[in-house]
Amino acid sequence: MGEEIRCPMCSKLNPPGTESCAFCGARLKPLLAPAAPDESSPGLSPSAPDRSEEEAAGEDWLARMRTGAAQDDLEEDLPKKGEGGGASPDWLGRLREVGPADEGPPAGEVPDWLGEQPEQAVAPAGAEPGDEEPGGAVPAQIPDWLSRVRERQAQEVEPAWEPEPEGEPSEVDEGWLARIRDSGEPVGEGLPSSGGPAGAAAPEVEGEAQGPTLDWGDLTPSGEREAAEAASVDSGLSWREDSGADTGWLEEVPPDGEPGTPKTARKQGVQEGWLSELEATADESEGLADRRAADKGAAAKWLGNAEIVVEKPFTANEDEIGGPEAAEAEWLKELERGTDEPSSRQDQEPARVWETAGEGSLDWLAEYDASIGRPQPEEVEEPGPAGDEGAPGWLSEINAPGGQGPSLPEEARTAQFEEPSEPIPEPPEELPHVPALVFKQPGQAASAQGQDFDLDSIEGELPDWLGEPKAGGTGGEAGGGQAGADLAPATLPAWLEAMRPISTFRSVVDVAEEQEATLESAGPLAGLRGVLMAEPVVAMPRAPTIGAAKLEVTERQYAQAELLHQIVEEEERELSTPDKRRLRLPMLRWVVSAVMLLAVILPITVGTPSFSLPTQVSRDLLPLMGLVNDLPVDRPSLIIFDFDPGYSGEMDTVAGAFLDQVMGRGVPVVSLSTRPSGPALAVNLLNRIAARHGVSPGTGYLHLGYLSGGPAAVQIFSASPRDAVHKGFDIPEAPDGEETCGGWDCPILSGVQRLSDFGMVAVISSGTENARVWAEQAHPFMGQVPLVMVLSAGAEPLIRPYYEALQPQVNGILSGLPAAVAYEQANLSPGEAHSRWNPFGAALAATEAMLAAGVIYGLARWLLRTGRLPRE
Amino acid sequence: MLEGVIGPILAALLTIMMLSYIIGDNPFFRLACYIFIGVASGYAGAMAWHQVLWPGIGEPVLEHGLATFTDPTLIVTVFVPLVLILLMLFKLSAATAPYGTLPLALMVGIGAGVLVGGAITGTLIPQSLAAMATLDPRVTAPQTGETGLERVINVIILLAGTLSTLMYFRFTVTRAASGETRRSRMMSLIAGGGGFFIALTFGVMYAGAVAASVIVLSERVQFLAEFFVNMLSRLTGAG
Amino acid sequence: MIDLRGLVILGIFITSLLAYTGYRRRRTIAFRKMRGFEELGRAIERAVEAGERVHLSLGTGSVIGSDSGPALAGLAVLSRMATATSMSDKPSVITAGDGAMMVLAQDRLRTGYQQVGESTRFQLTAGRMLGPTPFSYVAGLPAILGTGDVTVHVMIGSFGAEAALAADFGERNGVFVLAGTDDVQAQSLLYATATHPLIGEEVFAGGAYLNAGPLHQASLSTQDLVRFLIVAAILLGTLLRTFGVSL
Amino acid sequence: MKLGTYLIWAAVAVAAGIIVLLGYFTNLDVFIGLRLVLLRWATLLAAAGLGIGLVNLASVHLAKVSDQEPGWPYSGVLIVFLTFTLALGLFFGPDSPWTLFVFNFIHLPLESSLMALLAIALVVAGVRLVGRRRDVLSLAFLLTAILILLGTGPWPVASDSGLHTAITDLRAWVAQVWAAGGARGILLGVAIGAVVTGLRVLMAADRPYGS
Repeated sequence: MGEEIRCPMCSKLNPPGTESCAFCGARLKPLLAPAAPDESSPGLSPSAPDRSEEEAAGEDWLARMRTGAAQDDLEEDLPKKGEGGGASPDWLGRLREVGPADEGPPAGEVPDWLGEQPEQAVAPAGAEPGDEEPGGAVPAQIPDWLSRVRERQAQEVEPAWEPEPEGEPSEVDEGWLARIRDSGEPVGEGLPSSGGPAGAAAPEVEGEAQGPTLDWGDLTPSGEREAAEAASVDSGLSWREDSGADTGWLEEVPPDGEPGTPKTARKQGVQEGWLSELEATADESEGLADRRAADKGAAAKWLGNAEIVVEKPFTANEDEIGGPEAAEAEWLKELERGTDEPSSRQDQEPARVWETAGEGSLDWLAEYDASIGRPQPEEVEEPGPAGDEGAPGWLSEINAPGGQGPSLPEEARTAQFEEPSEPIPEPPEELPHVPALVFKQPGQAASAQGQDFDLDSIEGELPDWLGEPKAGGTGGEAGGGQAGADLAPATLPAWLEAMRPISTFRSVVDVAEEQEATLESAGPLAGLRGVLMAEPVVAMPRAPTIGAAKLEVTERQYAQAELLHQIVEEEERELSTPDKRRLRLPMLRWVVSAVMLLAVILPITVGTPSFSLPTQVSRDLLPLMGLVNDLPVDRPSLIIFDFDPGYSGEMDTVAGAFLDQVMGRGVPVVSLSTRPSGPALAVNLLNRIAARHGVSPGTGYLHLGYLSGGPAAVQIFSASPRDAVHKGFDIPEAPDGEETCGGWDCPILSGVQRLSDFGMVAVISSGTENARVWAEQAHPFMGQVPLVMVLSAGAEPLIRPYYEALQPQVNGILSGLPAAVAYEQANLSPGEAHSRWNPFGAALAATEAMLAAGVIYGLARWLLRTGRLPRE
Repeated sequence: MLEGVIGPILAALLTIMMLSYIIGDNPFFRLACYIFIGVASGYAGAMAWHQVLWPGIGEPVLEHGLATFTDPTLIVTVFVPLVLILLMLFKLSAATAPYGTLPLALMVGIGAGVLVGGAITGTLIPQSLAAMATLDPRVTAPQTGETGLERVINVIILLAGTLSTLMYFRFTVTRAASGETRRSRMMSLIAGGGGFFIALTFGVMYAGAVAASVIVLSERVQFLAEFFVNMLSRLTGAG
Repeated sequence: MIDLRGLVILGIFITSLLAYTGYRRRRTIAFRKMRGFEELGRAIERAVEAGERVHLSLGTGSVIGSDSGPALAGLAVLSRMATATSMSDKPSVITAGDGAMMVLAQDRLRTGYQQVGESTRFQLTAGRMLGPTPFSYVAGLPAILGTGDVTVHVMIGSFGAEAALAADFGERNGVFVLAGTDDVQAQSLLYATATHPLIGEEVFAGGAYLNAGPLHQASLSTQDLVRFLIVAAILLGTLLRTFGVSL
Repeated sequence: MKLGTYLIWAAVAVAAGIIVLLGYFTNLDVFIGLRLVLLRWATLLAAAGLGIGLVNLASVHLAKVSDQEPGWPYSGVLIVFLTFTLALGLFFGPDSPWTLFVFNFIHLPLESSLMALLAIALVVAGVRLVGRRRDVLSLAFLLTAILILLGTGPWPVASDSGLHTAITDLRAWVAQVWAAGGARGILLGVAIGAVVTGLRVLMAADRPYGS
């Protein structure tokens, strides 16, 4: 099985060494790491099995973790390794070269050191000097907090130490050396598996899937290994023993005949041991926190541009699956997936670059590629401006050990804060791209909530790269995402929890599918929505597992299936590019404009066409005129000017007819406006009508001015008019220029304290909203005072129900030019309405004709098209 | 002179510049728009100051002096709003914006209260009650005088229009086994009727708006015609 | 004296909102398709991809009035739009006709950018007041829509008849126009002028259809429940009144 | 820090909203008094908000001028007219002859002309509608509009005919019965939507004032 290569595309097995899949033609060869035999590598077996690759990856991870745990050793170790003869000069040279990516040197160091064990039965001499010297240097250089951690770890792990069969280390060595010696590409190939954050390698075969687990789990022992120099093998033994200790727990994992399974189990076990330590002491997770911070940093940075990508699937997952069971199921699938495809790691190498982009591993890859002078793929830089800061930041931390002392434990605690206390929910943190999703999603919740989480305060203290994950701050609970999901409903009432404006992209909301679809922000599909993420597809289990009974389709898988369906559908219908109407000449607009202008100009200039005045009198007219005739002349009528200057052409005409009768009867008029420009309009109209009837300002009419605040102010005014309007407008002046009176202290308003003290309230409104506000909000304060609405033609249908109700809230209504003309006729005082009648009639006739033509043209095209379709 | 000649010339010029949009977007139209925004903004600002802020805060502070900060009534009606306004000024800068959130939160809360209260007491209750018209043929409508079968038919149409329109907007749908979402046949029928009523209502209101805007168009054209006639008569008179 | 009728209606709203919010966490509810919002998603994608600008108009309503409703719904849409367009070369522009509303738009935009870690890209001038009166606001639109870099013109706010001009400016520039408001007359004009009009209460559904939060989707279910209750109440009231019972 | 402030903003908004809301449903003097005070504050704040909006407007256009962005001369003109009108209004008052002159001969004609453009925009949209959106509702929409227009305005010929009278009556019936029913349904729906939108704010689920 191990020799055969499983195709990443069709999953069929291909004979070893095949360059491309015999079934689907997918390329296999470049993905294989040629394990070139090299004499200079000690303990190298002639034929290095493929598995060594996986181990190498695992060990690379292990090495990388060591750099995380014992950052301060990094610089010293390399030369000393060189002296120890554990590595060739060119190897060292390349390591320095690759240094910034920080993967090379430790990766080289570890297998080298381990590789000599088989030859030197119990205590590898070659390894000792190599490890002792740095070990000796360590206490001088490592900060106290780190040494404390190591001491504690040493005490904790010691009892478990036992020797263990070796051989894998040598394989590891071979595999690793083979890649190192091989020119750039293999190194670059090996590195992604080692350099990517936990999530990056997770989707791979067991070796990969557990790679992160291994190095994370092995983190503390590796730190301790450098702390406890005397037993240099202890660390190695320790993690092996750890692993051995947890096989019982692994009985949950289905027995698998494949060679990788025991290793998988062991590595899981390692994780268990490590997890228990992690939970035991926060300090122990410093190195881990370092790693996590890097991962989070990258993830958060990358997500900074791609929140929507990760939002939907994960939130749906989190919301719908709701908790650890699902998390466990997911994780077990990952595990099984690994055991299913032992050799697919190599096959999926390149895919992994894309898959893991979301987890920020591309930052690291970018670093690496840059360091070996390979051009960086465009897509790799896509993830965004913050994208390239992650790795350097991470490295700068390594180079500044002291500085990180205080901040790291803090970060560790922050990370652990969300950590599930049970080991089992932990693995999801290693699931592909899940951490990235989690980091952002809950983070978003936090920010949407006001980002009032502690991380905000931490932000100030942490360096940038540590501050990055803060965006997902609360979401620092990567794996804890599930834990959070199952804790929240228990601690918060559902309704309260739901009030957190977290954007939940539920695929089950049919209408929201489009919006929910993930938005790719890297790769050639950058910017496209609904792109199927590579990882979940690759990670889709192919066979039911022990969880089969529980393996009903999760929300996440459902979402992915839906997504795939959508994508297939989308293929058929392409997004139409926005039509550039601006490029076309607006012929129709010109024709319509010309016809309407002509229709209006002719009656005004030539006098034709001429239209007969309306003979029918609206049934609303006589009651309104009767109401005005009954108005008391000793109480002012309040006229509300609720229209903008744009409507003055219509409203002056319609209201003019009404006000002409009111002021003609000598009823005092007080104007008020709910619009800033209303008072000026009131001045224009009332001055004109008052001049016609010889009414003087101050005694015959008055302007209260502007009532600011919209509907709210209408309420205030209705409740207590004098409190709402403080100052008059266009206050009348005596001949000597002195103001005769202010707003409320004018004689007209002397008797007015409440809205019901007016003789009538008339609202001249161009719209429906404010007219309704007066009918609804002010009417209750009006008592028996009649409310009249003078309306623009378009507002009538909405106000009329208030007028025609069995208990009317509106006592009179006047709307539109025809009614105004009829009013003027009935009032025997032809005014502006009459002068507008002919152009109005002509323009309406032209409009009717053009609309009819439009209907006929549209119908004709419609029928023609529908007639053509069947023929086609 | 100013109001008799310069004013009308200015008004006619600006009217033509604005109406030139009929031809298409052009610099004259743009210029007219910017002038309009400037003038409208300046005028609104002056109104807000003279009609609201000065009488509401400026005058009381001048009138009562230090008492504004000691008299409980003035503290509530003048001092607190003054402080809130000062806080609001923090929103002028991105750096200080967070410190000015209090007045905004207050306004949003008040607005939400007015929105909910106004919608329930102003529309939901009165409109629902108004829709509950009696189907008794003996009743006579006070304003229209309708009675008998005519009124009953009208009430039924009103009722059908109100209810079907209301149901037209229903958002939730049932999901078929195939995963497709659809409305039940009954709901589709009612919603279809609602759509028809909505189309009628919109058609009526559209026609009303056309009629209103046509009056304004004729008023503008009439103004221009009268302006040119006056100018010609002045010129000929002067000549 | 207490208006029990109003309080009961308020209680029904609150209770069903909370109940549906809890219910939605266990069961999912399907909503009818709304082409406008579906097309909006595509249009925004296209704009982001092409590095074009998205314009959201919050209308001319005030914050403190009953006309603030659609603008509040527009702000919910804005919070989603801000995250979606944060990676675009040209950030979204939000305009309002009220100063306080403009400030709210700026705050919402800032929050949206912070959510995606792009707070440095936020500019105070991304939220603008075009003009303090309805028509002066509309007069400011050609300056924004005519620049050529705006390809999505979303109007979710309170408008009067001037809404037709605002939509027409967009149509004339060949941009995607989605428009909705609370004023029925303005809705009728938008029905004729806008490519994607939102009619009736659809303007309040933007948050739910763009997934602004669980409570937004629960709101739609609540609206439907209250809708049924009102229909039942009207039918019952009509019967009672017909039989002479005064309400 | 943020936790505290965010809670304060939410609490202020919710408390103010509830007080105003209860003012609608109770006649208790406490609530009515508090509601009036809050509404007065809101009115003053709205006016101040207008000021902030004007500063924003000016700053946006000043930036255009200083950066010489495309169309910057227009922005310059806007700033000039804004400053000029504001100065006139502040010094002489909005009801002074000078300010009213600017209003009557600049503001009024410009806004009226914009409204006049609406007529053409509406007719163009109507003519295009059926061809652009081929559905029955659009057809019903336009046919209703034509019917209403026919019943609203005079006819060039036969204005006194029985047909015109019939169409006028039909127009009144459609507008006052059929359309009124639809309008009431829309109003109720909008009110329902407005209530839930407001309640989301009062429950602090929507916090447009930021966090």
